[in-house]
Amino acid sequence: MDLRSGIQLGIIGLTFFMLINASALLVLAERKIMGFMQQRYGPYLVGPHGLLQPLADILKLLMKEELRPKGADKWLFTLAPILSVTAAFAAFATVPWGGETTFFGLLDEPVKLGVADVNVGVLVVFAVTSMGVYGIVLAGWASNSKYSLMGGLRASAQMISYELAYATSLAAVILLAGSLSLREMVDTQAGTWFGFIPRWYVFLQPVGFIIYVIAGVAETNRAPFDFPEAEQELVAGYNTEYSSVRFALFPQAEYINMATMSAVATNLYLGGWHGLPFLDTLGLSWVTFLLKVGAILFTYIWMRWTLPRYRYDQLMAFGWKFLFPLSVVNLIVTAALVLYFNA
Amino acid sequence: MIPLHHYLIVSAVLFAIGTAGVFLRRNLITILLSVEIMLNAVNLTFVAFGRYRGDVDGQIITFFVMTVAAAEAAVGLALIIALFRHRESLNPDAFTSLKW
Amino acid sequence: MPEIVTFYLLAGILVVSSALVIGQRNPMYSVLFLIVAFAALAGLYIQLDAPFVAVAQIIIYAGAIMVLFLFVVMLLNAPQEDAAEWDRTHPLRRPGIARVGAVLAGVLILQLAYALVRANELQAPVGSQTGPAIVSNVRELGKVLFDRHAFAFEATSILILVAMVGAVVLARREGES
Amino acid sequence: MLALIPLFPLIGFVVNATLGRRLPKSVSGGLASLAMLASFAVSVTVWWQLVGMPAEDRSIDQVVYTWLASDDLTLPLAFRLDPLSAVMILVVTGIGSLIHIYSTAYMHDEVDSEFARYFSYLNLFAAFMLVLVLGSSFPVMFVGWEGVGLCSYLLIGFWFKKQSASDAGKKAFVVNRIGDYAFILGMLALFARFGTLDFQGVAQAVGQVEPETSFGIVSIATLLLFIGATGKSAQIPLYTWLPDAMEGPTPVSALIHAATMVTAGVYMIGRNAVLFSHAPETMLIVAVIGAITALMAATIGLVQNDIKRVLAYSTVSQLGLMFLAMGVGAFGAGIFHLYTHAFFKACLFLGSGAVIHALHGEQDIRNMGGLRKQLPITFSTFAIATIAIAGVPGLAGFFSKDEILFETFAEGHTILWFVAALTSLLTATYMSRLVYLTFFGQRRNDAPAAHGHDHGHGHGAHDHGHLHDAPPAMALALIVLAIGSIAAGYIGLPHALGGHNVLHAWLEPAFGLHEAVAEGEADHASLELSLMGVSTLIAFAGIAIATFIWLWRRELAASLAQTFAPLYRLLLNKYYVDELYDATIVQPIKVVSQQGLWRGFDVRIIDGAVNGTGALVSGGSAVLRRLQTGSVRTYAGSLFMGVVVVLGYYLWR
Repeated sequence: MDLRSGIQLGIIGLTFFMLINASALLVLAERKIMGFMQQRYGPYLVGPHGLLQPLADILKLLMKEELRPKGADKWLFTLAPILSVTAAFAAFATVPWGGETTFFGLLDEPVKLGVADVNVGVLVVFAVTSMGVYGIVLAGWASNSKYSLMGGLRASAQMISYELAYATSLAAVILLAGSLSLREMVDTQAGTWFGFIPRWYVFLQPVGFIIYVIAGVAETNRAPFDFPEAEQELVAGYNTEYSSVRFALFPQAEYINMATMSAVATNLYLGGWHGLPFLDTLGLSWVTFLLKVGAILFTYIWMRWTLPRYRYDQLMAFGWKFLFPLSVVNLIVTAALVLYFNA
Repeated sequence: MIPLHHYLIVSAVLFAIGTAGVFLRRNLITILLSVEIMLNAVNLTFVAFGRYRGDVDGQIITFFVMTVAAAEAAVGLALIIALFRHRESLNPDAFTSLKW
Repeated sequence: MPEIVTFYLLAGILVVSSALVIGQRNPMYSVLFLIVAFAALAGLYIQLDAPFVAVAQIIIYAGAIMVLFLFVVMLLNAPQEDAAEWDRTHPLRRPGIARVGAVLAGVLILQLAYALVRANELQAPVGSQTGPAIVSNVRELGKVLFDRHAFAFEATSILILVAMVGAVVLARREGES
Repeated sequence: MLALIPLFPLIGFVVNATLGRRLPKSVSGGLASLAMLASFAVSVTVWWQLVGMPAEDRSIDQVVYTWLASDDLTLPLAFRLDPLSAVMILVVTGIGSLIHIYSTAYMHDEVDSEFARYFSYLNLFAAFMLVLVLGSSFPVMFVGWEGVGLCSYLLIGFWFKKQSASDAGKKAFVVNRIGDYAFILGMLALFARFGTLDFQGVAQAVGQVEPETSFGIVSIATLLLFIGATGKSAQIPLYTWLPDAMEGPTPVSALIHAATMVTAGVYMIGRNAVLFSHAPETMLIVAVIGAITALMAATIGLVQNDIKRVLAYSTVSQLGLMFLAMGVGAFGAGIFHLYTHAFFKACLFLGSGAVIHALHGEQDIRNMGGLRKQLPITFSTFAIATIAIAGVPGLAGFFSKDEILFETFAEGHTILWFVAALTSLLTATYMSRLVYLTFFGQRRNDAPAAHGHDHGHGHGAHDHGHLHDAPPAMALALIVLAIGSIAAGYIGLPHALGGHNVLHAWLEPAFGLHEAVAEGEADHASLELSLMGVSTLIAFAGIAIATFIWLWRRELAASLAQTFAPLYRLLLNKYYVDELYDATIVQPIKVVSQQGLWRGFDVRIIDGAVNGTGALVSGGSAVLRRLQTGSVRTYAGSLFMGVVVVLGYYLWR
């Protein structure tokens, strides 16, 4: 195994490690921010300022007894959380998270930060994300519980519906970039207009960006679209019957999905790792990237603790009757403008 | 490189599995799934031939087949729902009133 | 050599999971095995230098159509295949006759295999005539799709629209507004 | 302009047929009469136009539109006015107008809707008759020919609730069909021979060839046409429908079954004078048939007791004379007689109608008598018309009938002349008998049964001692026609009497050939004068016989009937012709139809084939439908089986 392959493997491991930690960090961030918004402290006891709380949570969950309802489908009940988290990890595979770097001169040749770079990267992310629904749906079905089933049903309907708006808003950006490779798309956003406006697609696609964020919330089943696990109605939705590690995997998948969503949003709309030139020169473009992702993630959490949950029929009506048509209009206008300016 | 007829044999086997499923299964949903298998078997043939001949037409017809499959699935499943509401059954043998 | 191994692996998964789709009574498992089969098929597409088709296969089939199937299976909540006795009121409706179809499927495999054996030129490797550049180029694909096949594309879009309306009408409960 | 002539009555028909049931009688009747009068006015105008033209090309053509256009047959719907058709349209519209006016009074007892129906039929008849007369080709004429047949059927069966009326209508229609069929065949033969159906075209084409000496295609065609004419004009063998047609309202009998429609056959022969004169064989047949019909009908008329039947047989007889004239080549004479006959026969029918009207439906002359005083106008006009038809010199009938007799004799048909003369004698006799029995003597039945023979709802039995004479509308028609009966003949005043025979000169170009008789030749003049004397003698003799038997020695009639009882019965039963037809034609057809065609062919073979096919299909289906299991799987299986088999075939090949 040559050095390059080794470095590539290292990057893969790093990405994996970051994602695992991201979920832990996000749990903590969520509780801290929630506490801040509700004018309380949040977790405070474990570690300094409660920083070790996620570790405690994980330990607690690992200690718990694994329960499986009697009528549950043995195989699928086990498979569902695994599927869920696998899809979440896999989705990140083609998402680059930084420009080229030599790790401060450590390497002769610069390497690209990211697991893999395929020429249909955006679509791969999209495809793998859409696989995530199976985890939830199967969990709902396999539990042999009416609450779970309802949660699963809702998840499937919701995710199919919002995938349309999601994909259509993606398509508009793809039209602008003229490529399906995420790295190429990010690189088209380098530089500025008129010397001070970054060439980010968010300025060309404000509507698309908003649609993307909203659809992303729905895809990740976050509040205000957290119907699959709506506590007030369905106890805990699809994961009602889960406990211990199996249960832990669902939030894990959810947070990783959030991270993926944010990373893709950053790459597509916010110029990826471009924008802070002095960091680029230091070879720390990935810091830029992480800052942007963090900002979006904060927005996610912010939304969760700010907005009340919709009604289910409102969700579907919003998705089909407003968001999807809007995204189609956005796509058509974008296509027309692209055609006009290219011609 | 893989010889073309490898793909073709896989495709043929897949198609035969799909047909057999249509005949053997007594559940409308599974029958519909079997039809999907048959469609995908054909898709594989198209893509393999396309690669073999070096043009993209094979892939394009695959897209069309996929679209048709999506339409077929949507309508087929809607029909199944409507039928199920009438008979509380998914057995195709329960829907044999259209005879004689 | 790793290529052929990958191929046999994917083809094996594909055939076995397809066989499992039709090999049991629980439609839930059938759907899941079909998803697995489609994933393997997507792998074969990648091997055939058709990454776009592979992704589309996952997005459309695995991500949309199969979710729809799953949704219906869950909605109807009647997953197990009827274990009811066969309706034997008619000679053509007995199980034996139904199995003739399966036998015919076997005959079909033999016929196709025979046809392949006769056609020698099909034994050539898929990449023997051209490199992967053309077929894996999504830009080229889009050009051909929207140029040469524009009419078919539009016709398909109308088909989708009709199917959508038809599905809504069919699945709607009578009396619903 | 020409198209207007049939158009006016057509408009009248449309209005009366659609709105008539809502219109009062005065409006619907007035409208119909007005339509005829307008048509008459137009006819006079175009006739005057025609008069202003040079004699050689007196012809007005109007093509309305192209009716049929095919490979070698282009058929315009065209009208042509020439001297012959001018005479005819004047007769049709003139007498037609009078009869319309007469009808407004005669039909007054009908309810509004029936009244309007009557007038719509009458107008439709007039329209078709005018199309028949004006048509410039056989097919156009045939449209009118069929149309008047239809109207005749409708009007004979006008009181269709009465079984005899509806039967008579059907009889007329069916008998006419036979003639019409022959007419169509004749047309086809002509088209096959000459490639055209235009009258002028046919005349020109036939003018190119020599007259047929043997029985060739022209003879066949003309004979077929003549058979058509016998149907329409009530000649042997197809005359039986006309006496029965008297079931219709009397004005209808006057217009259709005396003055106009029944003369269509005569007109048709006149129209194709050139054609017919190229077929001497046919001409002879026409003459013989005409003569026999004339004599036969006259003998029957001698003993009939129904006032309208006597007139009907008289009509048949007179039509026979016309055909005789046509047959001997005296086309002008035939048309002349047609023209004068229209006046006096219409007058006679309308007079009889007035009598029937006055007697509330009584038609049997044995129940009449002495009406002379009570119905003076009717009597006087009826008497004038009778004298005219009897051939008393100075009146219309004398000139025309005498011309026929003379021409027949001059052509050398002595036997035919003798038959015609005998017919004249009989005519004078039975017409006088009719007058004596109806108007003279004493009323033989004071309480005539108002059996509603002609009037569905008579006034019942009120005071019969005081009968109403014809009301003004009827009287007007009667008087005008009586005047016509006197004066009409003077346009054909023969040269022998110092006249110029205006009508002959007028008609001559229409026939397209010079009449065989060279008028005005000295040697013929003396012959004509002597024959005239004979005619006059015959007329007076006939009247004298009638006077002797039916006025002076009434009982003689009964004893004569006793003496010649078989003959009397034979005549009374009209030579048993109806019975003969019934036995030889109607019954065999019925038997063949019922037993052979219906029970045998239709039920067994046709129905058998149809039902057999059905049974075969349903039987086969009963077996095959077992394949239709309703199971999708089975269907898919058969489909897939097909795939495997076809694929196997191609692989194995």
